Amino acid sequence: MPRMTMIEAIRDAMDVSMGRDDNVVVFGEDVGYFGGVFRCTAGLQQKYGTSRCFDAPISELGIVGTAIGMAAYGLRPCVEVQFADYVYPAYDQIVSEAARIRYRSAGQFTCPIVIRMPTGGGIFGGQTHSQSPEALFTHVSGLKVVVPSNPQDAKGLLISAIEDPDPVIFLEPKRLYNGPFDGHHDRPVTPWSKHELGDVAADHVTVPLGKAVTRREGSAVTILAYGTMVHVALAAAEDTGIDAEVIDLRTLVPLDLDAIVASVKKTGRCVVVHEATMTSGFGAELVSLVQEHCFYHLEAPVARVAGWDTPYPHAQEWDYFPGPARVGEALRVVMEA
Amino acid sequence: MPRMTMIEAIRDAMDVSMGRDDNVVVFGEDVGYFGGVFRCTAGLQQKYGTSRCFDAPISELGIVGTAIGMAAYGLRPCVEVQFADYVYPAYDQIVSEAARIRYRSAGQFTCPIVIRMPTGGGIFGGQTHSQSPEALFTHVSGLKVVVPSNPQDAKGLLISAIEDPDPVIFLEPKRLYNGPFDGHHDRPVTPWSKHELGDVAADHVTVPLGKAVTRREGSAVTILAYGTMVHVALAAAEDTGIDAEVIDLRTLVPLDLDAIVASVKKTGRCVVVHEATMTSGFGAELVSLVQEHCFYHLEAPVARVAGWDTPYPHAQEWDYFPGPARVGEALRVVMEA
Amino acid sequence: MVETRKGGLFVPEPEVRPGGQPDFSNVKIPRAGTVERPPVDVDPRDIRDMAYSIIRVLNRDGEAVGPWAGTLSDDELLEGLKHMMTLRAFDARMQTAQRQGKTSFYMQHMGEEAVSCAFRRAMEPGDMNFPTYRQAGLLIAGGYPMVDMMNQIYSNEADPLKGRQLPIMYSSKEHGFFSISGNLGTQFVQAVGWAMASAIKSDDRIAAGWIGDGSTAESDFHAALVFASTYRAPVVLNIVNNQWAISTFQGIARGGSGTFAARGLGFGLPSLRVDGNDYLAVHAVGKWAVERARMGLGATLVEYVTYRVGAHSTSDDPSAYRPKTESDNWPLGDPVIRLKNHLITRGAWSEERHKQSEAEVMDSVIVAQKEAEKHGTLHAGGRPSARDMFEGVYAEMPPHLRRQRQQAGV
Amino acid sequence: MVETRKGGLFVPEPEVRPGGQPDFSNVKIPRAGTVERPPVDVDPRDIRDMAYSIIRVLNRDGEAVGPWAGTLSDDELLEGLKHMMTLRAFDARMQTAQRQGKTSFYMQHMGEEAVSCAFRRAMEPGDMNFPTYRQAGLLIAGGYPMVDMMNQIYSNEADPLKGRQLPIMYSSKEHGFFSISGNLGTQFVQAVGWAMASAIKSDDRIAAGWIGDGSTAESDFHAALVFASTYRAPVVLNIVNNQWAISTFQGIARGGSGTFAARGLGFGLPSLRVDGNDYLAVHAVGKWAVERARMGLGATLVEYVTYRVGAHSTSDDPSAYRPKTESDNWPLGDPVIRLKNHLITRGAWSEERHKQSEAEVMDSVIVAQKEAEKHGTLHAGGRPSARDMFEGVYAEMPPHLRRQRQQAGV
Ligand SMILES: Cc1ncc(C[n+]2csc(CCOP(=O)(O)OP(=O)(O)O)c2C)c(N)n1
Ligand SMILES: Cc1ncc(C[n+]2csc(CCOP(=O)(O)OP(=O)(O)O)c2C)c(N)n1
Ligand SMILES: [Mg+2]
Ligand SMILES: [Mg+2]
Repeated sequence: MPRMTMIEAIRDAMDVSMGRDDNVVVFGEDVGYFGGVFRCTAGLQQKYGTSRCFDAPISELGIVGTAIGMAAYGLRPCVEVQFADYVYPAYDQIVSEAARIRYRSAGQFTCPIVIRMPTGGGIFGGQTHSQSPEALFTHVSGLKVVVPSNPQDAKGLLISAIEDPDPVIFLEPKRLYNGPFDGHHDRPVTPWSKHELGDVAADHVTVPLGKAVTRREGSAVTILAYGTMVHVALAAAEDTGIDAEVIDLRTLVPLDLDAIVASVKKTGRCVVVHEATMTSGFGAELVSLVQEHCFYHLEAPVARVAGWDTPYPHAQEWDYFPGPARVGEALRVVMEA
Repeated sequence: MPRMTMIEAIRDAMDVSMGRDDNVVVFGEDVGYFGGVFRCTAGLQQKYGTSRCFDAPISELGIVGTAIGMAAYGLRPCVEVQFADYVYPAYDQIVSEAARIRYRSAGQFTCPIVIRMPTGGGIFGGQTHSQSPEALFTHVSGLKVVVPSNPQDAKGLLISAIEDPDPVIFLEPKRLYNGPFDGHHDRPVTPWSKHELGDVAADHVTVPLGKAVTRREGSAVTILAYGTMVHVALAAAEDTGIDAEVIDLRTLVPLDLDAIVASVKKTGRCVVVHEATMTSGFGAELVSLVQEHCFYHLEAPVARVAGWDTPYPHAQEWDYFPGPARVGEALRVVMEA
Repeated sequence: MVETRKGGLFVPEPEVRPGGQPDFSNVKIPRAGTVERPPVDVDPRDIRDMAYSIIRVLNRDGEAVGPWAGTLSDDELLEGLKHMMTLRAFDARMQTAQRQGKTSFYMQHMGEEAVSCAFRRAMEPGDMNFPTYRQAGLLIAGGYPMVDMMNQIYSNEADPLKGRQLPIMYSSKEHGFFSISGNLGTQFVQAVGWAMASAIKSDDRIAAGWIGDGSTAESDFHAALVFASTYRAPVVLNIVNNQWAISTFQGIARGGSGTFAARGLGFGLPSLRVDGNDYLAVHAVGKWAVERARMGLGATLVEYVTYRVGAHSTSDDPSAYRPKTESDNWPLGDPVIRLKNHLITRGAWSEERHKQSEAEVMDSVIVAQKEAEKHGTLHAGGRPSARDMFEGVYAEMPPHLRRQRQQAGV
Repeated sequence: MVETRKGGLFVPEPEVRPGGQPDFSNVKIPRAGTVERPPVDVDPRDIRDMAYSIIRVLNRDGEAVGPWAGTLSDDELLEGLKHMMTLRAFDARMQTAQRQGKTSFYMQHMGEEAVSCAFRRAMEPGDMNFPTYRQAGLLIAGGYPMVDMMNQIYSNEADPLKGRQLPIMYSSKEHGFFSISGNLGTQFVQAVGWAMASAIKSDDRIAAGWIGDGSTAESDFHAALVFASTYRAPVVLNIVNNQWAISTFQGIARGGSGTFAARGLGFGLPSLRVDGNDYLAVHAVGKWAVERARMGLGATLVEYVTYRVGAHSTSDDPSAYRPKTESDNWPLGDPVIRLKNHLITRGAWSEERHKQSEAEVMDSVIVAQKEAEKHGTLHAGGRPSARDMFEGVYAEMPPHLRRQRQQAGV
């Protein structure tokens, strides 16, 4: 198996999909000739031509709006929004249109589109290159929401997303593009080439939407995480020596509730972590479900560790980022409760 | 005290504010000459002239975007979005701009705007005249979110919102405009003129943002609700005979956590209700906070009653609406747990 | 010279308000037949002035004149007349049905029937419309069964959309009619995407987008023009300027611009204006634009100048914001009467046959209505199931929706 | 005649890509002094052709010619030259500082200095700009202290924005410079709102909105034009067409339109194009548009034709998508050199004094930089507190943020 970075894995997923299905088209800002500001689409235009991979005007509304029209025609557009922070101009098209076309037309028209976007902080991007807006999509019926944490999953999940008959929001933690970042920003970064999850199968391979995976087995407490925070959670378990079970959700909608409930019933404790702001974040949904389904097994309140309820600041990046120290602290509190 | 409908109370709040402060301006689609499709701004243009109350082009983005510019100038715009379902074209301006201008400019520029919009179902409005998008705003740091449940509050809260130095999302449950709807759609509707909360003080009166109120004292279980669901909750308590304490949150951000915690610690049980879709709704945040702060007082899992995770259907309106029967059922389950 | 203004905000106002005398003297109407008909491969730069004129075919005497005349035969025109009459009768019945409580909501087309009915004729099977709520003529003229439209309006057990959608938010893939959104504007850019897809596949099917005058202010309008012009998408972009957006007159959306069609000039698109109450003109212009698109020449922007005679919807009462008699003064007349007179002038029709036809059309609508009502109306008789509410959110029902459906006991 | 196209999607491509010979022969450059200067109260309909030309003042010989010349004195021009030189030196130092790790990010103005520096001179105290990230010249020319700009760039303890904002996202209410947003386009429509407010208050202050060529595709651009034209807002709407949007050439945003200025025609706005590398022309056009706004005549759309010589930002490497020597071939030259030559021609300047001035300007930038670095750089020395992170989200800190701040222990 070739070792790939997350960028290469994502590119490979699109490449494989475009190769297998003529209806897959890829476009977005700087996506065509240049291959994307993060290089995720590099080479695709050369390989598949300008009709299948092209540059778009700077209109996220137009990108998603035309993708919806293409999907209604029968294509499978996989579009890029340059940063998740810039998805809001397209929000109406996503919420009012993509998410509801199947429903309102009773299945006459469908919307198999994928909207890829880099999320999360850790690159000193300030308030407009750091956001994690997943909760703004998980609340919208009709959308699926996916967040990979490593190259292997990124490829398999993206191919599944492209093949999915419904619209999928595909959030790519940009701090993971080149290596598994665990929040220890002061330590040297390991590249994916040194990590087993950088092993990515060639050709067509899928990871099903809606299935979580256990990244670390443990008996003391369950950590629910996705994206970058999976690595932070693993680091926190390591750092504290607390025998945490770390579940990588991979897909937020549909959610693998069974995996969550089984783990929390086993450990009796739970910490939910995400990088997005706390209030009304997806963590709130997770906490609600855990307390609903595991109430009688819980030995402590479920704790949330998340971004503070402020815009993502520039200089105070590491004060904001919910790193292993904060997760570790939450683990201790939950264990001592 | 004159009796007013919620529409009259809202209009009166704007009238009083415009009368006291020249900087208050009101605009939106059909808001000027005609006075709004729900008549909330009727008469204001005649009284204050076309510079202070006027019709806007059908561009929610433009309405909110220009309001932000006006606020930066020093005005206090109070704008209407015709239905909350149509706020998404303005979402970027609200999330990326209004919510963050004070923060990112370190207070040099501020954004004292109010964005009013009718929310909720119950009028056979189908998927595009029924939504309750509060959770899409409560997740955004920098916004305040208000939901009145009666004319008295509507006036006092709207005046507070207009006077607030920060952007306020003001959600008006349209099913309450003319009377206190309790979800018994098959029973005759009482008008506000027959309800004590239809008593609205004349002139300047405020209800502070961030303060909940107990609508019904009870000892068995706490119901957390806002907007239309306050009346549904009261009906459910009545119908089931369960001695529920009903808390009307009034403001979702900032939230009156103290009131919530005090009540749940007293009753030991909690049901959270809202009309918006369940997953990642604001109810999830409430459940999370309750279990975090009241864990050792809880005798049963906190239950959520909410809209189903589907678009709001037309014909199946009453199957969708979380009426008193569903809230009552949740009360019973929580009591028996 | 432009007037300077000091003291307050400039807010455009219509010429008249209730109580005033209707006045359309500011609407410049060129004589029928006077506007040139360029070849479809014209350089858009050479026809910029067409964005400020109005293409008209039917003159006051009911004759078809000028270079845009002659696209339709007698039989075709007679059928067109029938389509418009059917739409009008359909509207009348459904408007009443709503008043009777058989459904929650209705929107009529009175005065605008020519636009959608005639445009539909310019399209081919396989083409796709992205309509607003005021183009039911596309369905009627396309042969979509009225009873299915009514079933949708009634949200009854036979509703093809299973009760999920607000009345009149039809959808028919088979009839080239994309699912209507209640959100204004959104579909204009989707039409462009559909057309781009057709180009990507080297297909020759084309798309048509539809938008109202008021809704051109929405962002989707801009995105549609940007993408359509950049990628030369095979799409016809139709603006129906019926002078009103609920209570707001067209001057608020149009601002300082001369016309809505002129919005296309900044994108290098051929931008035409047409008499929207002239069935022949609408068809001729539609055909021209469709041909351009089909030949790979790119998008055309068309403004249909018409008038919304009725209320915006059953929730609206226009007497609050415009003179009651304003529609009588509308200088472009009534599309049904104009086509009727033309056919009579042509010797293909008579007042008598028209009367008779009116009765027949109404009968056919009533027959359809009876049939539909057998399947129920909104609050009585057969209705879609609560189970339908949970279906179709996704292709496959995810676990959380299964749990909710179970909880709902359906 | 327009070419028909079959087989695939039409996707505009720039004339040349890396490896090719730069070629600007398609950019039509009118001779300096040839474009008329209409009175400010001209009827916009009478000057539509100005959207397709380019107003230029400085000719090849460094002379100021034509009706737009003569708005500035020698002293003013000398000061203008200094502003541009300062901005260029500032850019050079900050670019290097970023490479040295003293900050995370920087964006330079190379080649576009005249646009913001000259426009600033056309404004009055009290007016308000809604800039993008490439108009720091508005601050430099407005006398905002460089050291404050650097403090912001370094996110240090003296950063007026408390470390919260990405470098160069300045804000200075006092200097008429609205807080920059990282989101493209959003502020264009806010400028219109600010101007509407000024009109509402019968104030005579005006606003200026700024947007890049690529960003005109965003929805806010459309909303700005709709509202500005409808309410005749006292605003100048500036499009900086520097030919590139990161890796995307201007043809993608422009689509089939002749120019970006032409987008204003559909809104009935006076729409001008100006040589953005000609300090005198920019100033003259800016003054004209500002005057129109101030007199209550409404909005003007101005396209500045210029070229982004440097990389998009410190995260970008343009050699991947355009020929390295493309900027050398840009037909409008370098704004600093052109103004320098003009002043020499005028007898007000010399090569020698220019050299000397360059050194002085660089010294002043270095002095400011030393001063700023005393307060720290992004990763070293004084920094804003974590406490600052929690402040200012709201005027008053709500309970949940107080709890979080407490939890963070700050
Ligand atoms: C995004 C959005 N904003 C507002 C509305 C409410 N609304 C429905 S129809 C309408 C007027 C539309 O006018 P126009 O585009 O001229 O179309 P017409 O009704 O005249 O055919 C408005 C404001 C909506 N449906 N969607
Ligand atoms: C809404 C939004 N979408 C995308 C981006 C990413 N982005 C930053 S700058 C840029 C290019 C802008 O080009 P242009 O408007 O021509 O301005 P220029 O950089 O040339 O001055 C892009 C796509 C953004 N900042 N905001
Ligand atoms: Mg209209
Ligand atoms: Mg540019």
